[in-house]
Amino acid sequence: MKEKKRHNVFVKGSISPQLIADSIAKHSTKTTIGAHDIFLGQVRADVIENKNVLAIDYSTYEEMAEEKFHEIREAAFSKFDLTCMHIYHSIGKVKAGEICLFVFVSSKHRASAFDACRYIVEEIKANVPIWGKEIFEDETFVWKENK
Amino acid sequence: MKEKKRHNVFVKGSISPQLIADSIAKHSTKTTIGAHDIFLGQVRADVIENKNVLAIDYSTYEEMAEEKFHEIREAAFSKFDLTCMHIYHSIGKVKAGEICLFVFVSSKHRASAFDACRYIVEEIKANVPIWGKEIFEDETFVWKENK
Amino acid sequence: MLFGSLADLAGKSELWFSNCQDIQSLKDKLLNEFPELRNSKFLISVDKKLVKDNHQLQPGTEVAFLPPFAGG
Amino acid sequence: MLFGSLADLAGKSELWFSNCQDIQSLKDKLLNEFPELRNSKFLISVDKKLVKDNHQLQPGTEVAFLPPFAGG
Repeated sequence: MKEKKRHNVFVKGSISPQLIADSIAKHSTKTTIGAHDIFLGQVRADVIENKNVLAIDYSTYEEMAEEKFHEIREAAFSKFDLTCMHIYHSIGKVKAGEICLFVFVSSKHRASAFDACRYIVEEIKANVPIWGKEIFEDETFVWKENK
Repeated sequence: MKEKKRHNVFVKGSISPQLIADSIAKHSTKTTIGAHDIFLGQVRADVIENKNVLAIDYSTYEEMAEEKFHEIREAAFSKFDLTCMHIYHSIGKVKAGEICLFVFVSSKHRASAFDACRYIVEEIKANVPIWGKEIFEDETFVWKENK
Repeated sequence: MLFGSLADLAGKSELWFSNCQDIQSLKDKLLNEFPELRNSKFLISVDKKLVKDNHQLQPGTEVAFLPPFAGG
Repeated sequence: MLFGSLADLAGKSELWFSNCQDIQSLKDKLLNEFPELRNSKFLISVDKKLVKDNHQLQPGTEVAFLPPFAGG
């Protein structure tokens, strides 16, 4: 429980490049790490029925999402040889071009970092209860659905 | 040639988290991007025959390395559906815990970014003429060899 | 509890139903009250775990209707 | 040209040899002058492309001896 509280997955609004830089910098004391793999999800200005997506408004079922993130984290540590791992996901409005997901995996050698990062991203997309409203210029919206 | 000159792969010394943050921030105007995959190589404080690695001193055969980087770049763009791609590699001394390689791949959907980033890292490790002297506390060293 | 597009369509996100022995009967009551949800895809969770229609319910249990996920 | 550990062992990184028709004869001359390189693994490039031992050489060609790579 301590471990979970220490690091909250959900971030209000977009994830800033500065948060990413700070996370990377913090790992310079962990000198058994040889490889980091970072996945960033960025909101696309998709065109849907001739209208441009301006932003996505994310919502979640927080208690269930936190349990799922915890399960994914545990599974990743048991499947792969990792030194550490961090996940951040936006909640609320994120504009097109901004970052909404930040998965950061570190390991001694590159294969585990690559395998784990991809596994985690696929798990999040498939199994974490997060929803996104794609908002257009005219303030109408559609609900996004992951593939 | 213009394309190659615009962006020099080699960076003197370590790659700073700030350079990584700045690279990420620059992509916010590219709103067709949905996924970024970033690989970072970090110098490990390995213990070799009871001595700690303090730093790696990288050297290269620059003209050949630049040709190889160019070939890797072209191959990645032809194999994968990418929006953009950047590679930075350190030259000279990089201390344990610091970043020596930064591969940054962006695409519309996540699969291409993951596939391409891994491909590029493996190609760099196998085919780019870069050498690294692992320097110990007592100033002795060994030459590193990629697996 | 209703989330995402389901909450939008129903106009509310929390509802109380009594006398539901299992998920199927709860689902019938929900779709009866909000016919606009009939064309929606969703999964169902009980106490934050995904379940099937025939899952038994106790009074006071938290049931959530979850439309397709869109995280990341 | 010698790089990495090879330059260290030979104590120099640039060398000129005359009368080398192919890579094999150049390699023989190099290892003769620097026997300390005999236990080293290396690849050979001509004009920045990797080649085999029997590759023919022209006078003035840039040949490089490349120990195992360690990039990244």
